[in-house]
Amino acid sequence: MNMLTTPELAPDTAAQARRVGPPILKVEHLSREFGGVLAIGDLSFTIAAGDIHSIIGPNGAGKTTLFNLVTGVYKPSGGRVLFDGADVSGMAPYKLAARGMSRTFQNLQIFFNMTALENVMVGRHLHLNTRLLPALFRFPSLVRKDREARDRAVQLMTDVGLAKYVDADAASMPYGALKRLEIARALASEPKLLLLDEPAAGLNATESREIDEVIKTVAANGVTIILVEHDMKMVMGISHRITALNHGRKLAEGTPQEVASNPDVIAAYLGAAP
Amino acid sequence: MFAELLQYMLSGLTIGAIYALAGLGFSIIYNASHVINFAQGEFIMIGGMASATLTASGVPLPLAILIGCGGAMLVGVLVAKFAVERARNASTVTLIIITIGASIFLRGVAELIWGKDFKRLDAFSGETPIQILGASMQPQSLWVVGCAAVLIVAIGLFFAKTLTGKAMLATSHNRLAAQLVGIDVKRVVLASFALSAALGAVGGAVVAPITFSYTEMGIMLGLKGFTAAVLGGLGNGPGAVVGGVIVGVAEALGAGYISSAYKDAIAFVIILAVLLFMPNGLFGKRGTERV
Amino acid sequence: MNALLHGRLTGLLVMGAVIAILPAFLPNNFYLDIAILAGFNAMVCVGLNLLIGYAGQISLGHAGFFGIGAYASGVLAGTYGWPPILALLAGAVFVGVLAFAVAKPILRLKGHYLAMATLGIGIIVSIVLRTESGITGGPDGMMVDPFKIFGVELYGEKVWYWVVGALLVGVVWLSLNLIDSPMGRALRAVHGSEVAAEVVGVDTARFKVMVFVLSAVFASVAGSLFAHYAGLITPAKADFFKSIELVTMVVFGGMASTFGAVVGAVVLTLLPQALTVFQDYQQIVLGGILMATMVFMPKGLLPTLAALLPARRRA
Amino acid sequence: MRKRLLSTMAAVTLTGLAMTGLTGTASAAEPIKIGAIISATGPASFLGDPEKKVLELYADRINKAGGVDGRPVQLTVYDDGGAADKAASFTKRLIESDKVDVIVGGTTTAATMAAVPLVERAEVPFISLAGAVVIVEPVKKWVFKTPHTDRMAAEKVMEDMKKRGLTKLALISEDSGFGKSGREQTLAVAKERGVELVADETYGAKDTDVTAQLTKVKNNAAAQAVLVFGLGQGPAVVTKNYRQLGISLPLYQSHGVASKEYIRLAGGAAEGVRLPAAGLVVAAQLPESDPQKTVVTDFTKTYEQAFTSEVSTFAGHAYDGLMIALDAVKRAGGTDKAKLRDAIEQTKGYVGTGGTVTMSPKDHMGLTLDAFHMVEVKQGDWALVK
Repeated sequence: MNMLTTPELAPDTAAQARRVGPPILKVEHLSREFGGVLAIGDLSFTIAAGDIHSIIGPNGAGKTTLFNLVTGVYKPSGGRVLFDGADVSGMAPYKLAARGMSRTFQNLQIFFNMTALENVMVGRHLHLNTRLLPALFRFPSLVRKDREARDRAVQLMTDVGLAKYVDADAASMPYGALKRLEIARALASEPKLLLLDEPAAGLNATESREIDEVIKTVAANGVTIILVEHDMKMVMGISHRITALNHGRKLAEGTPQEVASNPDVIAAYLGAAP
Repeated sequence: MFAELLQYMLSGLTIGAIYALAGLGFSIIYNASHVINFAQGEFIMIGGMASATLTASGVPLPLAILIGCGGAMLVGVLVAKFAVERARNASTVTLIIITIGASIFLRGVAELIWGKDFKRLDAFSGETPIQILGASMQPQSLWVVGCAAVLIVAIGLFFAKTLTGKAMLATSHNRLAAQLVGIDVKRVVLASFALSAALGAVGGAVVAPITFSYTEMGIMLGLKGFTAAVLGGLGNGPGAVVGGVIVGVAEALGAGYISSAYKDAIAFVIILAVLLFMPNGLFGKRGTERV
Repeated sequence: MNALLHGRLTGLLVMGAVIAILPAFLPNNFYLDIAILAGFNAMVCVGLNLLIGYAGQISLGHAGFFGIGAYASGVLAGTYGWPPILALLAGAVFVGVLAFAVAKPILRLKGHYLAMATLGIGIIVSIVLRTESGITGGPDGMMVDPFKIFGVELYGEKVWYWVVGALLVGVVWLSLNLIDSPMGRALRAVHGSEVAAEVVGVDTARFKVMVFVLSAVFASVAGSLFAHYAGLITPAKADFFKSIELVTMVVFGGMASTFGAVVGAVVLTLLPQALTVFQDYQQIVLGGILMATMVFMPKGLLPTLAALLPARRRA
Repeated sequence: MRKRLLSTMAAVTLTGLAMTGLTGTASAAEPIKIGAIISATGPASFLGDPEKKVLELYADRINKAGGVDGRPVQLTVYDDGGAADKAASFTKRLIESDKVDVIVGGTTTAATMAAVPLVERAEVPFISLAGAVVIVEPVKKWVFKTPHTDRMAAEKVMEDMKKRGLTKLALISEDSGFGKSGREQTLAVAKERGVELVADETYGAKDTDVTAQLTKVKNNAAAQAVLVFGLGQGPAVVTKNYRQLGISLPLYQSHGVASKEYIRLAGGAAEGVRLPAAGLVVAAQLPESDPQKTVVTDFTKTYEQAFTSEVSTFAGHAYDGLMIALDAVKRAGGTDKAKLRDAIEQTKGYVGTGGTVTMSPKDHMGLTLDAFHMVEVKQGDWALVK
């Protein structure tokens, strides 16, 4: 794990000068327990539209659980989640997706039974005709829109640097490429809010840099991003705000410098670091 | 009236004991390997056929049962070794199909060895019915229920007291952790198949005098054992035993008071109702998927 | 896209050509009969493959739907004198509604539980067909009159061969269309990762139910037509073994391959006929095929063969 | 064997459907092609297994003796496993592919009835080995049968009941073919003969436990006797459960169990069971004056020499079927199907294992009640009830 105090971590000055957008996601007193063990406890925070907002914390701090709660994979034991002003607590993931929320996974969730391109095309699901009869009889309108979706998917794959994998079977792709494939798939659904769960995990430095660029570009196009990442260099470099968790509770929140200099955060990391 | 009810309860208890043994067999294998072994019924068949044909050719009954038991265990280990183990990381669907294939294959082999017709095994201690409050019970029923009870208790002790049993329990709780503390998980899987096969074979031998033995005897017994296991919550041994008795008694009552023709449907109606309303069985734990 | 489309239609054309020239090599009606039976099985398997191969859900009770279709035609068209086409539709609608009603809660279940539930439904259906002998003729089954539509009576192997051949081409075409559509991708996504499908907006439950209903309806329609063709239907056509046989065909031919399902159905319909001489070994061979396929070529016959021919990878 | 499998497999893979070329080439004299559909396995296997053996044994013996009119007998046997739909598809195969001249078989009523429409349409003579009266009543042009009917069995049983002064009968019948027809006949005959039916239960051919139905019979105070109408293994299960429940009423079975196999399966429980059966099973006990004496004694000897098992009436049904067919071939002067059919219908005074057969356009079975004997199981063997 990178130490927080690496000197070259200069805060992104452009980020600090930004205007803070309206809240897009509000988490209020959220909690979740598994068999009596509290994974998330009374957690509240707000994400502003347009931000790259990182969630950090040592292993077991509850980051992935938080993602699962926000995206509807788990149901909260208490508290609520507001997305775009509406209470979406415990709402099924596909409904949240329709409202403009998508995510990637720490443990890859690739459709290995398809090609890379088809993986991304599944991401276009919400924008296509998915009814049975047009599919069975291959209505021309469906074929036309499908062709557009394909072009769009190729474009997205190119954007995230996967141009050479367009016709590859997902099962044959290297790990780093699959990480990007998940991002491309999530982007294909045109989310307002994108949750990235450790997009750089397992990647080498060059690959991490490239992911870094991808995330910045996505954010620049107006997509709000919540990022969970252990690569502190990346987190400090691209985040507008950071929330630090420990033992399922909020430890600190603020700009990268504020969090980086927070003594509790440092203690938690040092205490937990091997 | 009461005599009739008692009569149905007694037959239900007898057949329920066999379902319980089969259900327990399903649970043991499921715990060790997360495989539903559709060939469980064939272990019962091997036990029943071997003891019936061996005794007919002059082998003393206890020895015949022992041989049947050993044969079934060997077959169980072979199935585990050559079919299940090779497909270790396969999907649930694949594993289900493999064990179904094994069950058909075993039936085919059994037909080749023993033929398709019914085989008779004499009751262990005569056929003079015992009269209880107007109902009659065959002495063999006592053997069935007694043997099942002894086996179930023995299995319980095995898991609680012996090192192998504890290793098997540990594997079911956390496979990886078990591996880390030095348990040979592969051998645990083999042992679970052998154990389940032995349970099934003894069940088949004791029930044979009541039902006859024939190569297809294991199909329904196996499927009902599966319903017993699901009813009790997959992987829950005591649950499977209770499930087996419930299925057996419900079936006998249904046959008596509703319709004997629908007897075989009763178990499946119960299981559908349970799956729809309590998907983890009567005693199953809730699981959460990790992503 | 073009190449894909091209590949799609070539497969269909090849299949159509085989169907067209096959009768020239069949010496008599008995062989036509087997070809027709293979065709019926293939229709059911193409539907079942959508469920098992593409959506990754298992059904051990599909013969039940086939049986309901067959008996709906037998009873409604026979006993009650409905026009056969209406009886067929009524059977399909009934199966559709039944499949929908059970699929909603059942498809929530995963793996083993789903296997158990579908198995239970299949067994219950076959027991009902066996028991309600006043309506169904009981274990002996019932006779069914030939199919009549617009005053034309379909009778005999020569007629049915073309009917079944044409229908099979149609069913395969529908299946290929479906797979290559947004809904088809959604189905495959459900197989690949349910949670990942959900977070990009796929209502996985809806698609699982839909494909379950669709495959059940395919089976029902095939069952109805089979009843008219065979003239005799028995509850054996709906029982557990028939369900297993259907699953075996899909798995052997190749999961997630429409043509694989067809090949699996054809091979496994022929095999028992070729094995009648060796009837004693039939079960061993079938069981052995099932295990060996899963252990040594888990993708099934056709995809495994296709992988050996790199040029035609996307068959 | 292996080679044949390989060539079969090769043929299948090469042309998809071709399995021809396996049947032997025609010899100088065109063989008489006899097809048979037998339930050699399944719940009716103790009927079908001896039937199959007998057909093969006699076809072989006849061929060794020079055939019929110099023509060898070519026998094709398929096992339907007791399933009606399989019987239908094998019938189709015999007619269309094997192009047989005459079909013997249909071990069970269900299998026979499934084959009937096919042989009627294809106009192939068909001699069934199954019991139910529905096979020959109403008369079907191309369909004949060798065993006594279920109606005769019901009559015989009630005749015996009357002798014993019993008038109230509980019936348990199998829910398919023979049992279903037997049940209808029993109801009809009971009405005619003033026997009151006090219980009417059914069981399935593959059931292994009928205690629920028997418990109801047991608790029915009115019943004086019980009749089981079924064939094969089912009635053995009923008999066993009957004793297990400690029921002591007289138990009757039909001729669907007239095989030692039944006694072996039911064991001690079969003691005292009565049933109507052809003279074959009690050959040694028949008086010398009985016209069948020579035929059944010879047949029993041949059968028991060839196979280690004891003869059953079912073996006899198959023997009769084959002999009637071949006798008709002789009289018809060949295997022209229409002539062959007519010749079978004109069978007169043929003494077989089931009795003396005299057919007519109105009677495609040709047996009378005389040759039907009431027998009782005593010490594990059949005993003629005098």
